[in-house]
Amino acid sequence: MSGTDPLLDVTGLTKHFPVRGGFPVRRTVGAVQAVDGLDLRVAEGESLGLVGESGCGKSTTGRLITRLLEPTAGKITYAGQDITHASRKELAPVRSEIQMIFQDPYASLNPRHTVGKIVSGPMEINGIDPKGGRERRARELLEIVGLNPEHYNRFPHEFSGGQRQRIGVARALALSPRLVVADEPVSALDVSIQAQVVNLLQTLQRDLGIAFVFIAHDLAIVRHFSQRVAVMYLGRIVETADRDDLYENPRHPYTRALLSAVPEATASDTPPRTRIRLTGDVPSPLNPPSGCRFRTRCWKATERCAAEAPALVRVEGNGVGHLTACHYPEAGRTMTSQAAA
Amino acid sequence: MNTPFLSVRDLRVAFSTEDGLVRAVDGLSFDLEQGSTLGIVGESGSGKSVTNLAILGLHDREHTDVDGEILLDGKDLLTATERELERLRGNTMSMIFQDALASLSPFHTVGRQIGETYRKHTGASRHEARARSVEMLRRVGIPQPDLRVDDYPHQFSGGMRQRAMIAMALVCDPELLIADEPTTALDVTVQAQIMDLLKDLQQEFGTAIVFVTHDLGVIANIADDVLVMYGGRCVERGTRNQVLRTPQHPYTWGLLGSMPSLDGPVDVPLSPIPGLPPSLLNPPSGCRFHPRCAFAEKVHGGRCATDSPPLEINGGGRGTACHLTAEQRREFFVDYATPQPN
Amino acid sequence: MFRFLVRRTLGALLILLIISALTFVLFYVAPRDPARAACGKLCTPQTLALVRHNLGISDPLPVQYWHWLVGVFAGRDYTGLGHCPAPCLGYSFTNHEPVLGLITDRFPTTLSLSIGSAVVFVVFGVGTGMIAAVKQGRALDKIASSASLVGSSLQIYIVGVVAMYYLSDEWHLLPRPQDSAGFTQDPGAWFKGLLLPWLVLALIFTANYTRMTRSQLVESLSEDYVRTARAKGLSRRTVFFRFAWRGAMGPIVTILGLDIGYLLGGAIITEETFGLHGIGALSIKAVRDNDLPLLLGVVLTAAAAIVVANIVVDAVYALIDPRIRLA
Amino acid sequence: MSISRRNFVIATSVAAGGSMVLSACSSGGGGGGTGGSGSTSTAKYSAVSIGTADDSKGPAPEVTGARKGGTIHPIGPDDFSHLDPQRIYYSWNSTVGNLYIRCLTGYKIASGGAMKLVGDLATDTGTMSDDGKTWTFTLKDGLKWEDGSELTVEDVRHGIERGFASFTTEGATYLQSALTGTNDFRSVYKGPYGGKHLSSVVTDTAKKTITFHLRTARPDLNWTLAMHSYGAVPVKHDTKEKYDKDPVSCGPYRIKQHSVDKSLTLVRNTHWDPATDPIRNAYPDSFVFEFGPEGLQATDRLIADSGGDEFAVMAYSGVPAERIQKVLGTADLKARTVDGLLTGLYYYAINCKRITDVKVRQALNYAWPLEQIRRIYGGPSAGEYATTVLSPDIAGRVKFDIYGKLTKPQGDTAKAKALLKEAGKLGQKIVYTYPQGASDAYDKTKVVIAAALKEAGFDPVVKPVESTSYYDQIQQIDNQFDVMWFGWSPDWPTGYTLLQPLFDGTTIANGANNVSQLNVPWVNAAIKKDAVIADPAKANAAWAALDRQIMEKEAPIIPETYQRRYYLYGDKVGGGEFDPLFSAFILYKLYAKA
Repeated sequence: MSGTDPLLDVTGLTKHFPVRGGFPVRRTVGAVQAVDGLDLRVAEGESLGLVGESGCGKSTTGRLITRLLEPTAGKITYAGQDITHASRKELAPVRSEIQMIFQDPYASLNPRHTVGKIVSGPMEINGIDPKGGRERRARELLEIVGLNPEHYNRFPHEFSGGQRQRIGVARALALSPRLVVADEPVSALDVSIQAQVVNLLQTLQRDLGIAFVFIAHDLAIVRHFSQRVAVMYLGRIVETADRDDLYENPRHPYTRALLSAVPEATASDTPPRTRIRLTGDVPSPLNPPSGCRFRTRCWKATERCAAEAPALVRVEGNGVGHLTACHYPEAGRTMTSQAAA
Repeated sequence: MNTPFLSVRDLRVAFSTEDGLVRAVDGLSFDLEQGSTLGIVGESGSGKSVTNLAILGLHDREHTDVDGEILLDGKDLLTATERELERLRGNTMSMIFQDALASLSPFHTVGRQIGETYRKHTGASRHEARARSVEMLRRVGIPQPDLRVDDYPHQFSGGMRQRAMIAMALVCDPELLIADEPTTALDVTVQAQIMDLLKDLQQEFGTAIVFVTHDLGVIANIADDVLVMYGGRCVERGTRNQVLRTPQHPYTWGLLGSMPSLDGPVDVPLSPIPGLPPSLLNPPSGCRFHPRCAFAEKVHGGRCATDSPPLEINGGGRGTACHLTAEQRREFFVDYATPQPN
Repeated sequence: MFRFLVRRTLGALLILLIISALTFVLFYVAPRDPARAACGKLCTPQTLALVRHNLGISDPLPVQYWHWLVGVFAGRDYTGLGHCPAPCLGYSFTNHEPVLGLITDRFPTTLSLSIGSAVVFVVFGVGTGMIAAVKQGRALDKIASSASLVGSSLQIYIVGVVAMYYLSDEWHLLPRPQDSAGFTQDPGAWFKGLLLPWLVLALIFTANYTRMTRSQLVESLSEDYVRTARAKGLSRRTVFFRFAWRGAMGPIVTILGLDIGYLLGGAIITEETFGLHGIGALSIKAVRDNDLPLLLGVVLTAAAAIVVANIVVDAVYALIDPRIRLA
Repeated sequence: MSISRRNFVIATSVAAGGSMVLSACSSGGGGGGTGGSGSTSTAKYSAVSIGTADDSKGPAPEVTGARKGGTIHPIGPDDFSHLDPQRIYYSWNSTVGNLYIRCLTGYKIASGGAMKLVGDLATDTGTMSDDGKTWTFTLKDGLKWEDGSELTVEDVRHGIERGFASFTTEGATYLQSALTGTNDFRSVYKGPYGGKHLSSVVTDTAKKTITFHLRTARPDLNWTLAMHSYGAVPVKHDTKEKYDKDPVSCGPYRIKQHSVDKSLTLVRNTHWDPATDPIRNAYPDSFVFEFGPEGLQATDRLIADSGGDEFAVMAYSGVPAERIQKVLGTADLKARTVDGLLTGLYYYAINCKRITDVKVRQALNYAWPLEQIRRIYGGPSAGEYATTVLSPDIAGRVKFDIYGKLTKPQGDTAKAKALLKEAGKLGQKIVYTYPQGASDAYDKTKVVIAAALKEAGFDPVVKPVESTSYYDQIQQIDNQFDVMWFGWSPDWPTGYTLLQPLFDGTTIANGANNVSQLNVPWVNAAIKKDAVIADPAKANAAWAALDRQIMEKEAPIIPETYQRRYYLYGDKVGGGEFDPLFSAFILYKLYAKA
C-alpha cells in the first residue's frame, strides 16, 4: 500500500436506517445497521475489491463513498477534503471526480435519452466544455469503451446488456474521474459478456490510472480485478489484505468459508479443498449478534466472541497490510495455494 | 442397454410472435438415466429453460408448436393428453425454479403449498398432508419445521425459500427433477448448501436431475454429464471431466476462458468470446456460433457459414458439433486456453 | 388489525370535522340568504331578523359552528322543536324536520340502489373480465371488452328515461321504479321496483370492472407461482381460481370498495332519472333550498361513506394479501 | 317550495313558459289575434262577486256525474313546505290547505271559474261598520274539529292571534298590520302564548260572534280573511312549532300519514258536516300525494296513463313547453287537460328614479316587441298580451290598450322614435336586466328587445343578473338598472293587492315590491282614497280607473303577458277545474270514476 496520502480515507463509517412503527404515534423503533464502523483506504490508481454476501452492506458503502447517502457517523476524506457532511455546493468540485457504475444495465440508463445525451449528460450538468465540443468527446468515449461512435443517436433499448454496461462506463469516464465506484458492474451479464467488460475496466484502470472500488459477490472476478480486497460481513470488514495474501492465506474463518464455497470450474480429480459448509443464514441487520457478528455461523465461536468484538488488526502471521478481525484466526495456508506452490 | 429413463429426440420448440417465428430450440436430443444428473449449460437465449418447460408440457399451446419426441419411462409426453400430463407433473416429474419468492404463491402458507401437491397425487387427508409437509421441511434442513410450516414464503430467507421449493418438488418422491437455475439467485455459501442438499436427496431418492445453469463452476460440482447449448442447439456433450478438461468445441473453450479462477494467473487478461449472442428471430446460417468463432476461417471452404455441423456422437455419448477436425481441435485448444494447471 | 382500525377511525373523524367546517364556510360565501325563503312575501327587515334568529343564523359564523358541533356530540335544544338527541344534525331550515331523520329515512333507498347495482356490475363486469382474460386475444375477448366499453359510454339520463318509457310505460314489464316498497315488507316489489335503476346505474361501472379484471387476471396468470402450480400437476381450473384469481382479487376489491363508498353518497343522476328518493335527491333539495343543516348532513354522509369505504378496503386488502402488514 | 309565492308562481311558470320551444308559427289550431288557440273563452274570469248569506249555506253544489269513493293521486315536484295555516302563503300549500283548513270566508267557484266570496265558517261575508274600521262575523252551527270537539270563535281568534307568534314568519301580514296599524306588528303583540289576548279582536262565545277593530279602514277585509293564513286553529290542540307537522282538520279531509318529500295521505274527516260547507264537495275517500317527479316526468306519466296513473292529476307543475304541442294536438289528451291564466301579471318595471321623463317611458311602451317575445315563449298557447296593470281575474277589471299593443304587438318603433325626438332624448341609454339561469327564454327575448329599442332610437345595454340573487339586487333602491323584468300575483282578486304594493310611493324601501319606485303624490293619494271605499262595486270601478290613469299619465311599467298554464289528469278522474286563485286543480271538486 503506497505510503503517500491515500486518495480516499474512510474511518469509522456508519450508516443506520431508522425503522418506524409503534402505536399510537409512529416513531423510530429500531435501526437497520447496514454499515457499522468501516475503515478503508484507496490510494491513487489502486483498485480495492469489496466482497461479501447480500445484506453485508457493500452497496450501501458504495453509495456512502459517492455521497449519494449521508453517513450516520464516521469520516470520509477525499483527496484531503472532508466530504462526510459536505453540502451540495461544497460537493460540486468533488462530485465530478467520483463516478459510479451500476449493476442493472436496463434500469441505469434513461430510456428516453439517446446514447449521446447520456454520455455527455455529466458534462452538461457540471458545465464542462472539453475542447472540440461535447459531441466529439462523447463519440471518443464510446470508442474507448468499444462501441461504434455512430451509435451516438441510438436509444438504450436498441443495445444488448453488455453494450449498455459499456455505455454506463463511458458515462462514468465523461469527466475523467480519479475514483470510480463500480457496484456489481458485471453480475447481471452472461459469462462471455462479463469477461469483455472486466477486461475493459482493467485496461481503463491501467491506461487512465483511475482508482476503483469494485463491489461484487463473485470472489473470482474480484480477485482478477483488484489489487487489494476487503471482505465484509453484516456491515463490518472482517478481513482486508493484498490479493495474494487474502486468497492464499485467509485468516478469518468467514473468508475461508467463502473461498471454500465457490464452485471451481477446473474440476480436478484430487479431492476438493477442505470443504467448509456454513449452516443457517445471514442474521438480520435489525438486531445483529453482539461481539463478533459472524459468531452465530462460526464453527469455533466462544463466549469471548460474543462478549468482545474483535478489532481489525494485523494479527501475528499476517503480511504487511493484512488485517483480520478474529480472536481465533485460522492457521496456515489453504490447500489450493499449497498445490500451486 | 436398457431404455434410458428420459430420452429427448430432435426436440424443436418455436414461438409465433408479432415479429415472426422464434426457434428457441432447434433439434435437441439427449438421454438421462435414473439417479444421474445432466448439467445443461448455456447463456441467456440458448434455449435451456425452454427445454425444461417443453418436458413438462407447460408451453402455451396456442402460441408455441413443440415437436420431436420426449419419452419418459417409454411414454411420449408430447402426445400425452393434458389430463395424463397433470397426473405426471409433481408426481413423476417435478421442477424447481430460480426465483423461489416469485415461484411460491404469496397467498398460501408454505405447508399448504407443499401439502397441496401431496394431496393431489395421493388423495391424502389434510391432516396427513400437513404431517408430510413438516416431514419434508425437516428433510430439506429447515429449522423448527412444525412452526415454519404455517409461515408464508415472504417470511422465509432466500436460502430457506429455495429449500421449501425443493421440499415441494420432492414431496411425491418424483423420478425426474428438473432444476432451472435453482442456485443462481443465492449467495455462494447458501448455494453450496443447496447443491449439497440436492446431491444428498439424489442419493436417497434416486431421482434423475436435469440441472440447468449458466455457471460452469456449479456444473463442475453437481453434474455427471454435461450438455453445452448455443443458439437453441447442443454444441457439445460428454461427461463432466471430458467437457471441462478436454473441451472440443470453441464455444466451450470461450466459456472456460471467460471465467476467472481463484488461483489462476492474474496478470493475463481473460479471453472472452467477442460479439453478441445470436438473434433467434433470424439466426446465423450454418453453424450458429460461426460469427463469433475465432477458428471459422480455419475450416476450408467456409463450410461453417453454409451448413450447420451435425452432432457426431461416439460410443460413450461424447459428441461435438463442429467442422474442425479432431487434430485441429487439439492443436487450437492448447494455445487458446491459457495454461491451465493440472 | 385493531390498532389499525383505531388509528384510521380517529383520522376519519378529523377529516369529517374539517369537511364540516369547510362546508360551513363555503355555504356563507354564496351570496344567497337562507332567511329570505322563510320570510314571506312582505318581508320587512324586522321579520327577516326574527327569521334569522329562529334559524339560529344570526350569531357569528364560529358561534354557529360551535353550536352545531356541540349538537353533534352532546345534543342540542331548539326553541319550540324541543331537545334533539346526541348525534343531532339540527333541523332542516325549510321543513324543520330533524336532518338525521331525513337521512336515515332516505338511506335505505340509496343503500339498496348502491348494493344492488354493485352486485350487477360486479357479476357482469368481473364475469366478462374473466371470460376475456381466459379467452385472451380471441373473438370473445374482443367482444366482451368492446361491449362493456359501449355500455359505459352511454349516459344514465338517456338510457334510463328510454328504458323506463319502454319497460314500464309501454310494455309494462317492470313496474315504475319507486322506493316506497320497503325491502322488509315486500321484497318482490322492492326487487322489481329497483331492477331497472340497478341495471342502468351498473352500466357505467361494468366496463371498468371488465377491463380491470381482464388486465389483473392476465397479469397474475403470467406470474411465476401460477406456472409452478401447473408444474405441480394442478388442473387449469384449480390454478385459475386458487392462484390467478386470488392474485387479481386485491385491486378489484379496492376499486369496488371505493366505488361503493362513492355510490353511498347518493347517485344523484340515477335518483333524479327514476324519481327515487335517495340521498342524492336530498342533496339537490338541500342545495336548491339553501338548507345548511340538511346540506351538512348530506355532505357528511357522503364523506363518511367514502372514508369508511377506504378503511374497509385497506383492511380487506391486508386480509387478501398476507404480505401487507397493517401499520 | 321555498321561494315566496310571487317568485314561485313566476319561477315555475317561467320554467314552463321559459323553456318553451322557439316555435316560429303560433302553436296549435285556432286563429291568431288575442284568442288563444285551443283555449276556452278568455273572458271567463271577470265574474268576481260577493255572495249572500244564502250562498254561504252548505252543502256545496254537486258536480254533475260525480260519484263517491276511490282515491285521487296528485303528483307534484315538491313536498308542501308548511301545513300550519298561519305559515301557509304559497299557493302550492293552499291547494292542500283547501282540504283541511276553513276560514271565516272563502270562495265558491262555479264551473267555468266565476268566483263568489261567501261565508265559510261565518254565516255570511261579515258586516262592516265604522267605514270599514270594524268587521263582525257570526259563526255557523255544527262546526266540528276532526276529533269531534266543537269549533268555537275562540279557535278562530286563536288562529288570528297565532299570526303574531315568532314562528309564523312565513304567513301573510295584512290583517296583523291592519289590527295594529304598523308593519312591525310583532313589537305590539307577541302572540297568544303570553296569556294575553289581542284587545282589537273581541269574541262573544254565546252569540258566536267575532269582531275586528282595525286601526286603518279596510273595506276589503272580508276578502283578506279568506286567506289560509287566517284559518282557525283549536286552542286545546295547539302544539305551536310542531303543529306544522300534524295540523288538526275542520275540513272534509284530515291528514293520515306524511313521509317528508315522498308522500302525503289524506282520508275523510268523519266529523266534517257538508251542510255547513257551501264550498267543498268530498267525493274521493282519500288523496295520496306523490312528491318528486318534475314537470316533464309527470306529464309523460299522465300521457302514458298507466300503472295507477289513471287516477292521477298534475299538482302544481304544468305541462312543459316540450309537450304543449303534443298535448294540445292529440284529441284524447286535450280532453284530459285543464288550463287557465295564472293569477297576476308579468311586466317590465321602469326605474322612475332614473328615467324621470314620462315621454321616454311611453316611448318604451310603444317600442316594446310583445309579439316577438310571446313567440319565444311558444306563441298564443303561452298566454295573452297584457296591456293593463290589473290582471283579468281582478274584480271590476276594465281592459284598455293605451299604447296600441294589441293592434301593433310587434312594437311601434317609429312612434317611439318620434316621442324621443320630441323629448330631445334620442340615443337615451337604457340598461335592461333579467334573471339569468332561471330559464333560457330570457337569453333569447333580450335579443329582440335590444333590436327593437335600437330601432326606436334608444341605446340599449343588456346586463343580466344571476337568477338566485336577482330579487335581492333589483329590490335595492339605488340599483343601476333602468328596465327590470318582474312579475306579481295578487293575494285576493281586488285592485288593492296589485296597485298598492307596486305603485304606493310610501312603501319604497330596500326589499320592497315597488321596484319601479313610482313616487307621485296624486297616485299615493288615489291609492289611499280607493283603499277605504266601502262599497265593493265603487271600489272596483275606482281601482280600474286608477289603473288606466297610471298607465296613461305615468307609464311606470311595460305590461308583458298573462301566462297560461296547462294541467293533465288521468282518464279515471272527473271534475277537473282550474282554480283561478291558486292556479292549480280544485281538489275538492275532483272525483274518481268507476
